[in-house]
Amino acid sequence: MINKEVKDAKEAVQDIFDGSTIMLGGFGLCGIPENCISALVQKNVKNLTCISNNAGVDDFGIGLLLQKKQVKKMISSYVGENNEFERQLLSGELEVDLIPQGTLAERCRASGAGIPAFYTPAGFGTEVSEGKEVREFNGKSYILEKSFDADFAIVKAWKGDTSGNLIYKGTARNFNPMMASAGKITIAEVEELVPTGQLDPNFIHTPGIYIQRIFKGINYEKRIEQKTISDESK
Amino acid sequence: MINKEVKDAKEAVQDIFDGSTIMLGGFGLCGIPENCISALVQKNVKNLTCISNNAGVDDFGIGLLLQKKQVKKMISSYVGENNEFERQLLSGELEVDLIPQGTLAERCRASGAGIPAFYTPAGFGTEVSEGKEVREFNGKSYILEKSFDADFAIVKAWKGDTSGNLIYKGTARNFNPMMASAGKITIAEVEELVPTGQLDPNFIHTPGIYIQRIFKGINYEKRIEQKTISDESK
Amino acid sequence: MSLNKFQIAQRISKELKNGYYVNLGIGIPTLVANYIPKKINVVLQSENGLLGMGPFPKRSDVDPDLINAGKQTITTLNGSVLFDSAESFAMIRGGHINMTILGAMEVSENGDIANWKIPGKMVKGMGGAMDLVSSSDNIIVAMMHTNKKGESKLLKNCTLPLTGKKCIKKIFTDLAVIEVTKNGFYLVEKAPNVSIEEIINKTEGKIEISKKLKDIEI
Amino acid sequence: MSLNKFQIAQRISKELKNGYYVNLGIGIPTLVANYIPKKINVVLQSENGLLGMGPFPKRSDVDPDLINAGKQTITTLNGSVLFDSAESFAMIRGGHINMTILGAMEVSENGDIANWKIPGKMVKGMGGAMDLVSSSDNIIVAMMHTNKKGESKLLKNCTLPLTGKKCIKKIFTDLAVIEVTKNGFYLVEKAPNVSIEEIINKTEGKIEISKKLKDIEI
Repeated sequence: MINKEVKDAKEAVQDIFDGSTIMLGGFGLCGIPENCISALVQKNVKNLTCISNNAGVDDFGIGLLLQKKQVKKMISSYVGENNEFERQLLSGELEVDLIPQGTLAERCRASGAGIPAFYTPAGFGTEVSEGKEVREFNGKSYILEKSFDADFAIVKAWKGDTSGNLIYKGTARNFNPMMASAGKITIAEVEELVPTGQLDPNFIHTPGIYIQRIFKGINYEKRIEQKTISDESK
Repeated sequence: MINKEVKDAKEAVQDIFDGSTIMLGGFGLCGIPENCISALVQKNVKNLTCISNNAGVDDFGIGLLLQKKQVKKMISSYVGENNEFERQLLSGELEVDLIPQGTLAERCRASGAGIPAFYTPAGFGTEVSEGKEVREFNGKSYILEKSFDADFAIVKAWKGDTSGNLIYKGTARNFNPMMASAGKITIAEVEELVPTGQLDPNFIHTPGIYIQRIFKGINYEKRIEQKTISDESK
Repeated sequence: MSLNKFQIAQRISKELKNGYYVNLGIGIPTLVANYIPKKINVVLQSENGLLGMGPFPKRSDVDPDLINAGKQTITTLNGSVLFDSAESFAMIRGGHINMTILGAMEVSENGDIANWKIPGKMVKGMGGAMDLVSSSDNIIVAMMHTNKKGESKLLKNCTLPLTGKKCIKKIFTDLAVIEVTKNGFYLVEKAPNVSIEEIINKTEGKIEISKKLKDIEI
Repeated sequence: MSLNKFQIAQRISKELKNGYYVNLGIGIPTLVANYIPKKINVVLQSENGLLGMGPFPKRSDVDPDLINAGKQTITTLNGSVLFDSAESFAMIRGGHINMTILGAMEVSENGDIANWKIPGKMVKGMGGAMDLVSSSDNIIVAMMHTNKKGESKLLKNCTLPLTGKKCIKKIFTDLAVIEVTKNGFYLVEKAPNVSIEEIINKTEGKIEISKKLKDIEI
């Protein structure tokens, strides 16, 4: 197998350049590549286009990149929970492209899978379909959506091996697998990095072929946005 | 959870009607729904359109349906290894639609995923693209391919639970997962059927939502087409 | 007496059938989970990648890697499945979800829905709503009949940017249960002691009254 | 002396680079697996759903649930991954396979390939070949220079139904290594003791000779 291990986040993101288009896995703050985001903040790379379902909160996740004004454009489905984001958007400093969540996921998958475009019903008859081809199949209307072209994809997994095979846990999987397949360069950070051969080949979520660099992340905070608890007296 | 267990193959296929379009999982003879094929032979349902990567061999797999002239049309990527198939094809008794293997897989996935059509490079400039829309994206030519419309999908898994969650083993996975998602009615036969809650939710290949009926299969033959052995003296 | 949001959720719960896979939006729809009849099996989908959503965890079981689409910590159940976002929306777009229950700002008499954007206000995004409403034949809206200004939310035409066109089949409000037909709104149930006139007055779009009109039972 | 099929495979093995993911077609391409240099790591993909294809099993390890695209029983290796056909062709179409090596019946001077159908004969199907040839920038053909009748397989135009258009970059035959350029075939290596004239005579399509032409080393 091919060894893709790098030392740390700093080494993994070293060639991410100003103006890059980057996919970042995660849903809300769940399953986000915390180490690489920190390294990007430190590197202070600018004018990024970030493809990510959400934009983090003010002081965590992609919010950290927004605070340092490193982001030129966000491509997301939902960007609430972030005051600095709102300020930059309203002042015109930040561009935002909002797209339906399923379309976002499928456009990522299409990018990795060599499908340049596909038809989806999501957004037909809404402003999402403006300027896009509309076409009827079996009496229902669909719009044409295209794949992305991302320079880098950065994903977070639970376990990985040195050949890049990845396993996710719980709902921290979300956008990570399809983004992993879609980067020209894909970087994976994992909580546990094991030697090749330790993972069951039947139960790997992301095959290593999609991964160019992998490292063991450190100090995961895994911040929770809405800690909801059952009434234990019940 | 929702209990989808049925008694056996006979019960599972009872409403498959003459003229049905059926997807059948498997690659070669690996991962094919042996029990359901036998039940279809017994039921002697006719004029089937079968979507399956291969057509079995003379006396096994879909070959058994061909021998009883139950198949009107095969939609496959490769149909060698079958003399009766060849006879019926040359005599005009059987229609065959040959499509590239990746297009077959993606059309099945699209059927389950609500994607009515997508663009693929496979077959551009060949007879596969005849009569199809050709379109250029980023300087490369692609052809438009559409999803299928299958009345039934029949798949074979290694393990399943009564709510229809499935796990496959080895390369017996192949077309089974995308076909499972694509049937109006999907029937799963499994080697081992366990109560709901026994399978790790992180490692399920086919979510139970796609499955309408599941049963524990019996007497799997798992015939091998090419038994190739290493030279053990090395 | 108009219904409160819990009673709306309770009424909607009667629409659930055994074996349904259901996606619940944020707000009143989420409350429906509390009223699922014990006799029937219903599986809840969370579009961030979970089928078989369980209740909130005990304090000791909170897992940051297990949240729902509202970013709340949750639990799995026996038989739950976890998957990625592409698979999740494959399920949704592919019509495998039997019922979707959503909140709305406006619904029009031809079934258009607006629930994601108010021009001039901060736009947070549509999330999965556009995929959900365009993908199923069974989209139900749970909302108040009027907005905070007392204006009808059941309109001839939506005034806000649409989430989806001609996709809503049934509306459950504090005042009524209303179907959307080719001829516009169709009043099939009303809250007890609410007059037909009040409902007509608070419905801007064209509305017909069912001859079998009855009181909402909860 | 022209090369035999093992020698062709051996020559092709030198095209492999460390870190390549490779798909090998049936025939001569399969033989390339035997000559992978020990110093480099190459991962073989089998399009029926395996990355990291190992050797044939020992008799006691034969598993009917583990075959390659040629339906032969095989083994996995440390680090192998199993997946479904949609994922497999996502890898292929998405350009994640670094090199594909295929057999061919005909190749034309503009890089067209025909290898799946002979009109009038039983057609078995294209399998994954059309996906493979249309999806990568690095498609290599391994074949004999002429067919059984002695006719050239390197043509001006293919006469058989195409598998793919303008997709072949390099051809390895028993006589030569030939690149496909904008100007047609380009002879870069020849088998030892085979004359340039013989190669030109057995190549129907337009062929140029590299000034750096050298003998094939194996």
